[in-house]
Amino acid sequence: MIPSQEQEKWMYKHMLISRFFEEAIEKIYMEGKSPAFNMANGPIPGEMHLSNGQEPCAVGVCAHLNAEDVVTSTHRPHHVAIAKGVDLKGMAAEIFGKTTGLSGGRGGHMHIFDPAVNFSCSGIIGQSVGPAVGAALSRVMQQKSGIAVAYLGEGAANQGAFHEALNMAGVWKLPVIFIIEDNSWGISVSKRASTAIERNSDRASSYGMPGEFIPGNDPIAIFKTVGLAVDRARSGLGPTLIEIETSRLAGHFMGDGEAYRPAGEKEALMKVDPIPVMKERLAEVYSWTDEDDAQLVADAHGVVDEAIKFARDSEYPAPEEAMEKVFV
Amino acid sequence: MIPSQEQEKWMYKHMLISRFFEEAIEKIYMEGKSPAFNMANGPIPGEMHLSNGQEPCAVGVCAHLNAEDVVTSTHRPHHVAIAKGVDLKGMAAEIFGKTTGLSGGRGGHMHIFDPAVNFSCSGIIGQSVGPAVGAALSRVMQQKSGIAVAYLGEGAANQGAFHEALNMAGVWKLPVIFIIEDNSWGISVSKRASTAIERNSDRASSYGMPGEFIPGNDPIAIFKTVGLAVDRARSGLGPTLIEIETSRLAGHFMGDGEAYRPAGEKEALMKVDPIPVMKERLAEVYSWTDEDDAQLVADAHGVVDEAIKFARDSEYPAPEEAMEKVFV
Amino acid sequence: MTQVKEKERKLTIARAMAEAIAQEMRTDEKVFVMGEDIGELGGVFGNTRGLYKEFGPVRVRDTPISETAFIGAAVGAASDGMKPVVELMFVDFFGVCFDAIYNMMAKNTYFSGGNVTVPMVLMTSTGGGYSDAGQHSQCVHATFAHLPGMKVVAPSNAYDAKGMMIAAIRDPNPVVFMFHKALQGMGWLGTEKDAIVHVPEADYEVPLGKAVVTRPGTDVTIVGITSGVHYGLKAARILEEQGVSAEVLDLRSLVPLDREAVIESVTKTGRLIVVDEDYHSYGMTGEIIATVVEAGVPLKAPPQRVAYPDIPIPFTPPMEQWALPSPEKIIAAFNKMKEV
Amino acid sequence: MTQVKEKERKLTIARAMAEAIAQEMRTDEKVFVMGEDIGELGGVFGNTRGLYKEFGPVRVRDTPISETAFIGAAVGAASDGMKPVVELMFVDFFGVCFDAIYNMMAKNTYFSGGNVTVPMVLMTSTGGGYSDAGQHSQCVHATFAHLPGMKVVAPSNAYDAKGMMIAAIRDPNPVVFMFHKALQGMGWLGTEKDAIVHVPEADYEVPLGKAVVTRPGTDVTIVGITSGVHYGLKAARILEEQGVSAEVLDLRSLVPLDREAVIESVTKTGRLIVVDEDYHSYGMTGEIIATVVEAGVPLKAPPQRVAYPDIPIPFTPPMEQWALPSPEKIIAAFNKMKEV
Ligand SMILES: Cc1ncc(C[n+]2csc(CCOP(=O)(O)OP(=O)(O)O)c2C)c(N)n1
Ligand SMILES: Cc1ncc(C[n+]2csc(CCOP(=O)(O)OP(=O)(O)O)c2C)c(N)n1
Ligand SMILES: [Mg+2]
Ligand SMILES: [Mg+2]
Repeated sequence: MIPSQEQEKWMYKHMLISRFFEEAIEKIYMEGKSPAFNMANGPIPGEMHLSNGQEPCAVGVCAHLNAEDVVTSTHRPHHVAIAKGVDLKGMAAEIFGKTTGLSGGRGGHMHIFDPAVNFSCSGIIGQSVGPAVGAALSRVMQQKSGIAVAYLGEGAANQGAFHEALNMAGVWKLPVIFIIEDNSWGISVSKRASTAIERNSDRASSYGMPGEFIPGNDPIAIFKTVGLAVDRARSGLGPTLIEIETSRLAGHFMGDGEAYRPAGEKEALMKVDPIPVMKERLAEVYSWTDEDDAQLVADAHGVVDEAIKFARDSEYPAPEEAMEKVFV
Repeated sequence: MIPSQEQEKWMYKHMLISRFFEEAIEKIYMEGKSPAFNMANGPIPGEMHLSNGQEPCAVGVCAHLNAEDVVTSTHRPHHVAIAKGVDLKGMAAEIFGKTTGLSGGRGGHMHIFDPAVNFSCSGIIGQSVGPAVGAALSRVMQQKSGIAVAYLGEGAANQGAFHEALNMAGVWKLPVIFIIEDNSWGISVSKRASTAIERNSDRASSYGMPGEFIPGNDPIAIFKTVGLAVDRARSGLGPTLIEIETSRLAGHFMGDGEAYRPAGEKEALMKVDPIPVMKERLAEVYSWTDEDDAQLVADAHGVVDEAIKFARDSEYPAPEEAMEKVFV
Repeated sequence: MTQVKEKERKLTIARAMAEAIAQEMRTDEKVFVMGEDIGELGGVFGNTRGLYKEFGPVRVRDTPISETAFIGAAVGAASDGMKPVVELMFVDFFGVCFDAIYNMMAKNTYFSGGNVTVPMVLMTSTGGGYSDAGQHSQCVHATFAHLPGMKVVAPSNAYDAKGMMIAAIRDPNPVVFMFHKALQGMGWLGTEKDAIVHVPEADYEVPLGKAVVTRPGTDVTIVGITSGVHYGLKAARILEEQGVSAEVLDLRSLVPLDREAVIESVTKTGRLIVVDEDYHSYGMTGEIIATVVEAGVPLKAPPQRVAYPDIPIPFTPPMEQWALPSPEKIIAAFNKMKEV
Repeated sequence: MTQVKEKERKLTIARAMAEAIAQEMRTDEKVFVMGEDIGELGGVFGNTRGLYKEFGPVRVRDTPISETAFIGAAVGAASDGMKPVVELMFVDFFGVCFDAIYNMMAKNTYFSGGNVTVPMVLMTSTGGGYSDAGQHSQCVHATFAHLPGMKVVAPSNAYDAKGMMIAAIRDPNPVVFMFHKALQGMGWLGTEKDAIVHVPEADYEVPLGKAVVTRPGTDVTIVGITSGVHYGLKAARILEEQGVSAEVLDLRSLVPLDREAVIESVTKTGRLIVVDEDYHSYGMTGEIIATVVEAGVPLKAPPQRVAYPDIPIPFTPPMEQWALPSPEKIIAAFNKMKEV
């Protein structure tokens, strides 16, 4: 399955939006946090997990999905949310804790829910998988179209939930795809130190489903392999497990000193930042010009700026609204 | 690794003790439970999970173990406890809820703890594995001899704990062996309906350890394969996962109507009851005579009768002792 | 009289639950059942009996022994338009899957600002008294009730069981429905006869969050839930012989908690005994007592509690029976209040 | 004076914990540490800083993200003669591994009739206030305290943290050691200054299960644990300006619970306010109030509680700050009592 030019541009554009969004968040996050860094302060308080570097995993998968398809994500959800079409204004406002946020400020960055595009996430490692299996089951039972895709980190693949959900998906042959973003770190612990085998995709054989490993953090390769899995799922042929080699260009969360990273690792990763790589590819394959690029970059910035402005301009909710929406 | 004649006899004898013990329990369990069957009544109240048919899994493994080795077991622990050398009187008295029981009656049949031979179990599916991994770690850290063996059912292999513990054992290359007793049923749900692949031993590849499947419920085959795994563990070469095909000759627990069993299944299993099979083998290979057998049978009955008598004759604990041993 | 008798249909809680689920499944195809041994076997505690036969394996799904997966899946299915009724066989097993329950099922509605709902029922068995030891005999209803976002209800009789199950299935919020094994009506478990009552054939709802005065009285209020109600009723009958009029209040629901009903009753009687088979400390009994005293209800004597001691549940009958609440302990608690 | 000042060594709770663990590791080779990011990183909350460097990767073990496995393993290692100190990074994650905690760690001693001990410490971070939302800001200490078989302790300052950690490691029973993030002293989290106090270099034990009067008073007793103590102290200072003498009692331990200390204090003051960052219902506040009233302590006014409302913890600062306990809420509670 080969992406069309349109699809490649779509992927590149959403990688840009995601990157610019994260860069904006990164900057604003530091507002109000100096001289003494205190996570609680500033317009964006709380933990912040950036996804810089992992954009290929988002776009290469979501290029195959429609709004009706279900995606569940993790504590590091922005890039996937953006590729899935989550309302960026609403997401930004949620991260700012504003009343116009997707959840009116109750959820924040680790709890992005946008039912319009069937996106959700959880801050608990491994808990993206069960709900995706259930959504896939729901589609089969309702005889409704749409598949489910669960994202998780390579660290999460050592959580019991992973095993249970993949087995159940395998037994019931559900239309669900499991995407492992292997950035090789779970906070400060390396994959090698925490995972008994090299590739989680090999674990697919425990669940009677195909497993694919995609090296190179390459959106095109991801697009191709995932396309087959999506076809399988849509055709009722069951689940697939895919591990994607990717890179975490930032710290685990903002404030992470990253002393545990081997010297030179980050610099090496920066050299293969997927965004310039993708730009080059477009230039080579589709004679993408600097002007084309500048236009897209400007568009992407526009989208992000608008969302950030919306978030900034929005009001905070009334404190006592905290008591609402526990039950409906 | 081939069992000696002594070892074969040891295995057979402990299969007999286990079977006779279960038969005695089965009979006594029904005392006081008629005309209306109520689990709470009689000298042995509560749930009762018999292990008839699964004796080969116990003896074929434990023939390789010493008292210092650690064994963790499940809700169906008697056969393994007997093969591991758990004090039979104390276990019987525990099952009767007597003050002379291993835990003074606090634990009962699903909570058999005998530190003298490093045996323990848990009634929660999948929770045998973590403690075994920890015991193995403890031996490595203390540079003390002894390995750990965790038993679990094939149904338990779909519990998250299984995945997590095997991965950790794999990463740390610990001296632990995981024994799956595949009796093909988890209460009323068949392995086929609950497990995405045919053999759990294939899941070993997810954890960087060897996996072995042993068909035929055959103590000799089990002895051979497990022997290698025990050697591996004792030599510091890491963990092994072994799935043993076995048969549950009774219901899941006493009182189980077993309507879910396919017609004829039980009769077919009864025909290959491992006890007469083992007796025949001894006759063939070692010219085991009916007199030899009668002697061993009598010995085994003697051991069981003594334990049961001990349990019956023992006193109940004082009720208010319930408040003791919460903390030490 | 004859006519009433003809119409009377005494059901066990198990049958009442199965009937409620069946009726909802007939009228709403979004409703389905998932759990261990709830299919052909009909549930270890009988509360899904007959469903597999009527609705088949697609809507009545036996699962692997993977509570985290199937409860997590129920959350995902519920948010996708289905109405799962899932069973956690024994509540004691909550420890292997509580994140899916308390951090997802219970909170996703809030996390989404109410834009995503999780209309599911988690049914689970509680209670001991039959020597199933410390991992199969607990109530732990306060553990669920302490954590926000889920309704926590528990019937004491078959009439309530049916009506509350129907209400739970129709509720747009996640509901934890706890049924006590000693009230359930399984052949292999002794059953409290007072739990087996007339159950109308038609569907009906018993509102979640409303306590009920099971037996009116004037001298003391005995508050309980599930088994606690029956201990209370037995004590009340004995107290009556002694000329004491005890009111028994069945909470039926811990979340929402009908604090008004508790306060109203104790305001009338001036005395409070709280009975609970769940553990003593940091549980239901403390909450009820605090509710009454912080409301400033005048009391004739310090309130009393008869709860399970803070010990793992012992296996052996002498210890377990001694540790359980009992009518005798309730009467002793009342006598203590008389001394004041 | 000068001499005292020279000796003063103000430490954060994080440092006090790390020092306690290090000292015990030096004297007892059975002690080891296990958890996520507790190695080279030194713990997300700094409480294992320096240990990896001093003791190396065998005794200070980073684990996979597999809480059920490593806590289960700690149970197995503890029963085999080791003394594991394991970390559950945020207490909120207990749902993925609670069976290993409450059904094994807490109960195996009892199940074995005391023949097997489980001498381990489970340390875990609690609390919010810094916008980490509903899965990373909870206290849920009452959830642990409700279930039998584990000690549950939580220091409010560095002196107690060190002494209680040493006592916990030496205790033959499983101890859950909860440290509140807002008191911890991490650079990236705001820290309550009153939690940073002088800590002696030598090893010492603070007994588990003993409450302490942090500030004596005569007009009202304010009972709290961890953050609740500091809200109480701040309120007491303001009340003092208003001529009210408030006694602040730091429980320090929920299990065992020092009921005598609570009763003694309220007997003296006649008024009780319980402050808790854990959820309101079925929690610590109800238990403390019940403890006092069932003991028949004469009260000048109905007791009050200032607890976290029964809602998932909201992310946005206006909502979260509004929902937290505060000195103002405590003073309002006191004023309500004055009206009586
Ligand atoms: C059950 C659970 N354990 C631990 C954590 C703390 N935690 C948050 S992110 C993280 C690392 C996750 O690693 P990975 O799955 O590889 O995802 P990544 O952060 O690399 O995207 C950990 C341990 C958690 N949120 N949930
Ligand atoms: C976590 C958990 N879930 C469910 C149960 C109820 N249960 C007890 S035994 C059993 C079946 C176990 O099957 P398997 O592991 O194959 O062991 P077997 O009974 O066949 O020996 C189940 C589901 C339990 N004890 N613990
Ligand atoms: Mg990672
Ligand atoms: Mg089985």
